Amino acid sequence: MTRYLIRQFTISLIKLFVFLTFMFFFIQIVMPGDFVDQFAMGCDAACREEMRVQLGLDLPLWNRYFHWLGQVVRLDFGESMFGEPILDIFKRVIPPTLLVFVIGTVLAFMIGLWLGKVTSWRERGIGSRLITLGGLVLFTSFPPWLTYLVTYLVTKGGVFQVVGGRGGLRGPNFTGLDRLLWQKVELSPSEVIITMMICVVISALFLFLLKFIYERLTKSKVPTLMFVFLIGLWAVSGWQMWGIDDLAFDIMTIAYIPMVTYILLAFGEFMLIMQASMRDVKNSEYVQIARAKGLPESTVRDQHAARNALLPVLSRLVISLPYLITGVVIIESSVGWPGLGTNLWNALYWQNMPVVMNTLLIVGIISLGARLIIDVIAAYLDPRIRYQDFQTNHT
Amino acid sequence: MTVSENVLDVKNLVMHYRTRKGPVYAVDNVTFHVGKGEAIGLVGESGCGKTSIALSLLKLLPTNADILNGEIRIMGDDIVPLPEKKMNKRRWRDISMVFQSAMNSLNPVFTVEDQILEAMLEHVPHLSEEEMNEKIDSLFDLVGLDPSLKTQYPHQYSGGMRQRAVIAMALSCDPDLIIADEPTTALDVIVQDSILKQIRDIQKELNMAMIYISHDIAVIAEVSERVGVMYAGKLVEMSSTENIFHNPIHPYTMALMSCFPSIVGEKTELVTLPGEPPDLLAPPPGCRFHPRCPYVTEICKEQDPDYKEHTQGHYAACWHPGGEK
Amino acid sequence: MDPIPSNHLEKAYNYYRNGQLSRASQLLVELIKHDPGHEEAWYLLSYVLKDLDRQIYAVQRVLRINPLNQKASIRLRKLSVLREEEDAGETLSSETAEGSPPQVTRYTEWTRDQQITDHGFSHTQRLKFRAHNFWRRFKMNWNIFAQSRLAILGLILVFIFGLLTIAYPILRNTVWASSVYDPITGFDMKVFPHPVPPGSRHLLGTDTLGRDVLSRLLAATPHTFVIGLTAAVATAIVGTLLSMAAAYFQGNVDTAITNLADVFIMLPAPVMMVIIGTRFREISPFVLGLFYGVLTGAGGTTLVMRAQAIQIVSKPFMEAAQIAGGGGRHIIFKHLLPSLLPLAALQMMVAVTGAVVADGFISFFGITRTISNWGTIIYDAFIYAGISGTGVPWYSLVPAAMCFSLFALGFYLISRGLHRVASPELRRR
Amino acid sequence: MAQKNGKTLVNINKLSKLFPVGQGIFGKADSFVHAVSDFNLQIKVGESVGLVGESGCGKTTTGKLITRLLDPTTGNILMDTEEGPVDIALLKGKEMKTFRRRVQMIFQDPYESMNPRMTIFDTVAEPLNVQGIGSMSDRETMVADLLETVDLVPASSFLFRYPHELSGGQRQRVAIARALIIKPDFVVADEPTSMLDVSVRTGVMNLMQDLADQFDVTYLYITHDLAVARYMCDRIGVMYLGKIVEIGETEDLLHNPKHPYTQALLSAVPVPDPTYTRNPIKISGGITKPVDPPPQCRFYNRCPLADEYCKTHDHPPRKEITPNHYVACYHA
Repeated sequence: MTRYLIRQFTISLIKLFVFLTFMFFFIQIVMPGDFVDQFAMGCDAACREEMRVQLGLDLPLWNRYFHWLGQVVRLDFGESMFGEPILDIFKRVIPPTLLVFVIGTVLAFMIGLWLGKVTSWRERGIGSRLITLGGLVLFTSFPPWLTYLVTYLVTKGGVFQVVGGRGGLRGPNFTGLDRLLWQKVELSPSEVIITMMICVVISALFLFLLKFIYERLTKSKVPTLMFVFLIGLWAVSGWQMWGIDDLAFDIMTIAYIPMVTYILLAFGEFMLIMQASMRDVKNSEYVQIARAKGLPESTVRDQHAARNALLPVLSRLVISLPYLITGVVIIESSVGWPGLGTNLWNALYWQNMPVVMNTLLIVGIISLGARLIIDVIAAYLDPRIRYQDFQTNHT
Repeated sequence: MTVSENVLDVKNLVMHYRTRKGPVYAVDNVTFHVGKGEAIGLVGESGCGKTSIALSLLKLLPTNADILNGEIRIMGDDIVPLPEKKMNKRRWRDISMVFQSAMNSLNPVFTVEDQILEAMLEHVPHLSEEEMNEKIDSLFDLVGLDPSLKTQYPHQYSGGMRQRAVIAMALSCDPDLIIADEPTTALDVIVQDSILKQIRDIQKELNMAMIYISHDIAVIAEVSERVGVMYAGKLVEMSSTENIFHNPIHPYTMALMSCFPSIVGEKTELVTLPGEPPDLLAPPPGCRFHPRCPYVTEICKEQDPDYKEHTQGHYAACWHPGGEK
Repeated sequence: MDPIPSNHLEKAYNYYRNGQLSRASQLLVELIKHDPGHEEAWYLLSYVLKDLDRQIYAVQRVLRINPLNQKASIRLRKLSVLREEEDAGETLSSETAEGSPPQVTRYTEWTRDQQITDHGFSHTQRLKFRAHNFWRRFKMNWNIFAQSRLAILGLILVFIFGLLTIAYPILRNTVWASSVYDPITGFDMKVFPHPVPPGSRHLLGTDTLGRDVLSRLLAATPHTFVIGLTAAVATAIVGTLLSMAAAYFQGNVDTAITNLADVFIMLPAPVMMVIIGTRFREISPFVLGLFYGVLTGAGGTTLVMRAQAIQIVSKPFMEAAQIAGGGGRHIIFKHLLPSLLPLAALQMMVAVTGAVVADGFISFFGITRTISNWGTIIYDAFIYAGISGTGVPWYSLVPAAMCFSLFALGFYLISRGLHRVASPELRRR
Repeated sequence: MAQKNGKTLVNINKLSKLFPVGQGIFGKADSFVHAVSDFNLQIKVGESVGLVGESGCGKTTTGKLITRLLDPTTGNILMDTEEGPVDIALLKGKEMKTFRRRVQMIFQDPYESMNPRMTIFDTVAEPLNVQGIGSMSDRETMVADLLETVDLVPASSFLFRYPHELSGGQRQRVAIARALIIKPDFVVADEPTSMLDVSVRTGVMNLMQDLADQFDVTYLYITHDLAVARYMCDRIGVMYLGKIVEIGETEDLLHNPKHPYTQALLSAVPVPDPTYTRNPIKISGGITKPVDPPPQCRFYNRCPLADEYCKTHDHPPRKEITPNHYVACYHA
């Protein structure tokens, strides 16, 4: 198992490298002009030349590539073309994105799987058909439009300044935040978000442990819904303890819009994959045996069918992951959420290459990292992977 | 209804599948019974409805299948009208099943022990944890598996071991009747042989009723006391194993007996049965075997023969039993 | 010589009854070779043989062995009558069919009991069979497809959009004056102030610049079709070629292609579209679709199709083709490609969805200024709302956004139907 | 089915096939499954030889090696031609294509061995097509004739159907027709009847025998069912883990099995007669994949006769006990 993970990790690094190299040359070659053209509109030729030398843009492409490569290897993010350290930018923009992406993905995944499971079990019911159609419509809907709709509905048509042309070119900010509240504290929204996330992660881990012990002792199952609810409750009380509850709630009042949009957009895909997978598993012999054993229908569905159906869903997830990240990027820029995606827009617009490349690096790492996590989860769920040490033979 | 001597009484069972092209009567008017401690065999070709009978007995039919008519009495109680909740109580307690494919009948993500325990927790929850563990150990011994293997996952077992585990699972709640649906078909001869022996011994030892379903008449000959022969959804002949093999009266049974190769005895010419089994979507009128039957007469083409007792305990559905005119 | 088993005649009779004439005749000939005086064999042979003359000969032989055979003499009489009729018929047909080769029409509609003596077909007949078979295949696949009502809904949606594409030029040239209904420069002087809500004159109202929303929507439909379909075709071609190469060569080629597809899958579609959009401000939808298809669609498609291609290659019928002597070209084009096509079609439909959304996204942000596009309509709605301060007109926003969603939905639903056609498990039932 | 002239058609010498298993971080195989190892077999013109054994014993791999679907690791397969024996493992390009005319195969699964998108005519005519034999109408005539020969009557009602419209027995007949259409000398039949129903199976078996005489075909039958092999074959070879442990004339082998494995195998076959009682010989364990097997006798760890001598010596050589009956066992 570890051998497999190490192997996957090495291959991932190589893929990341190929991906970044491709993007580096693709952007530089395809996009006309450079940062100086975008930024120094009013300057004359000499002034521009001087700026180019200063920023190292006069060097040939290969030189710049190796320079950047050297920086990546040293894990030195460098500075943006505006002179701001990129690490600072990332500290500002990554937490908001993670908040939406991680919590959104987890919730969308759970909702999607649950709906997929339920609808495929009673395939012919009118409710199942409606849910399937709903999932399809949401999944194929135009993301900015969905954002607009969600915002419109939750704000009852009131506040609507978020969606707008050239939304991506606005500087990242939290426009909806309560100014007075934030003036009193020295924390930035991103720092608050980090604290919030830590709270959620710790409470989730702790509750998982409790759940495990409880289930071992009593040999019964904790309902998933209750478990999620408990995690939420625990996390919120955690915010209270840190004393950031006001700030956290303030952030949540605007964060739920991209989050809900993202969940609506993403759950359909999970649901559809789960349905297909359940359909395969439903007719398998072990499910039939489970029925023959006289187990209650819910046990057959949840313990026997769903758990096996989950495995192909996980491997399909690997293919869908980049689309999910894409979805986040689009939604962020639609609502002006100051995350990684919005930042990427701005950088692309200004042709701020160091920021673009490093953002892509982060996106690549997130997607490959998520992949490794999926591998680990799959191994946890499937003893065949766990005990096999991945000795695949190609006969 | 008086309490019957039989573990299972099936009367006039009719079951069909609804398909796009029309109904398929996979089980058509089948009547038979299984006495206490008796092992009967059901033999027939693929698609003749043997497995459909087995699934009907457990009421495990897919959503597009219905039992249209007939009674299935287990220990005297008719289970056909039973609601799902009550049926669930009877499954595995009264009647359990060993499925065809050893590879797929165990859930790959749970240990074998968990899968056996699950059924016991559902049906015999009054047992304590130690009692259950002891029971599982003794079951493993019974089917010839090392009890220390019980905490392993199915993929760590070989094909033969898996089928043994499935048999142990089927025995876990001491059912009165066990249905074995081609349990050895996917296995190699040597493994098949030892599992057959095990099944036979267990059935005798626990004095349990068994329905053994197979397409292989050689296997059926070894395990069963009475044999039913199925053709195109109908039970065409049923009698003691001796009678079926040495004095068959239905032409299909006769043909089946003489087209089966054997490695012992003289090498005899194998008889070829002309044609193919009928398409159940549009079965031939009259006796379903008539297009392939050498003794066919006009009446065979028009009327379905009754399934009736010809000699003591020897039932058959044929207008010309034994080829007589 | 081995003694002929006594049941030969019986067997031959059984064969004859089952219609296996050639086997019956084989047995009988053997029997007669062994014992030329076998009366019953000759008699049965007269039924088994196909040629009338030979049938007559066989009966004559029976009568030579046993002149008292009643059945045989009756049969001989019958056969002679047949013989005469046939002779008369032959002269007739040879007279009428002078000049043209005698065309055999018996294959056009066959029934089970027709006997064959000559198996050659004419070219047109062969074509007819192929067409007939194609039609049967199509009907079969259509039945599978049509089982999913959602897929039919998708087909209807796409059909409606197709109608809209045709509707625009017709309307422009008949009832819509170009000064009012031009998608870019049109302005309606008779109504004021713009934008106006939907009414009889402007079915979907006008936008802030006074342009008719419906005409703009209609004018943009072909654009979306071109982008979607170009992307789809490009994706399908790249995916099919790569997956076939991976499945056929396996080993290192497979590893390389899989990993490359993995890398391509990481390319974020909107980012790529933005980069291309900024490069070509006035990009043609065709080029945009091509870029989308090759860069972002192909990764996932290749992975999905490769999995299926590998499965197909491991099927025994591939080995059978190899045993027949088929080389790489034969196997790829006769077996692998046809088996992959349904899946390629499915992936095409999915790619349409992706491409249309990505295109809408960049025009929505005003990055490309394609002449007219649903995304541009939304963009305009916002940007001019900001300029003129009238607020966002919902009637130009909602239809455009709905068009995007429904267009994508239509193709996606079709892909669901195709999924059933492409998956062999569903086919077998 | 008399022996035609005793000429050897196929001569297999020391044939081995290893499959790599397991891999390190960068995909280098570290051990091998010895699917077929040191395999010797002579097949004479006109005889049919059976290869029986449990699943995983390498019989299918052998079939694929002989039809050159797989390349052997070592050893050679000599095929008799007009210019004397030719090693088929060395054939390339044109020669390979001509070789394909002489050796054909019938597959186990009639459902999977035909392309579901091709009609029966296209399927059967595929070898003619690939080899470029005959004009289109010649091919039609040949296919239709052959379909009638394999009892698909009338051929016209089958020619343009698809495989899924046929029953299992009919499909296997089509598969037989495809194998015979280019009149091969040698046909490898890989469990051709194991997926068929009993009542249809005998028909296919008899048909194959009839066609063997009619077309002068030499068969290699691969099967796990000894009873079927008895009816189909002149000689039977028993395979265990990639090696033939015993080979002899059918009736001789069935009545006087000499190798302990053959004895166990024969005693385990159920008999369709309730009055017959077998006394099965118990052998321990099950068949395992031969991954880097030790050099001793392959049957060593399951053999009831195994002793110190077997442990310390190589796999026993094959010796002739009675005429035409060879056994590879130190104790036979």
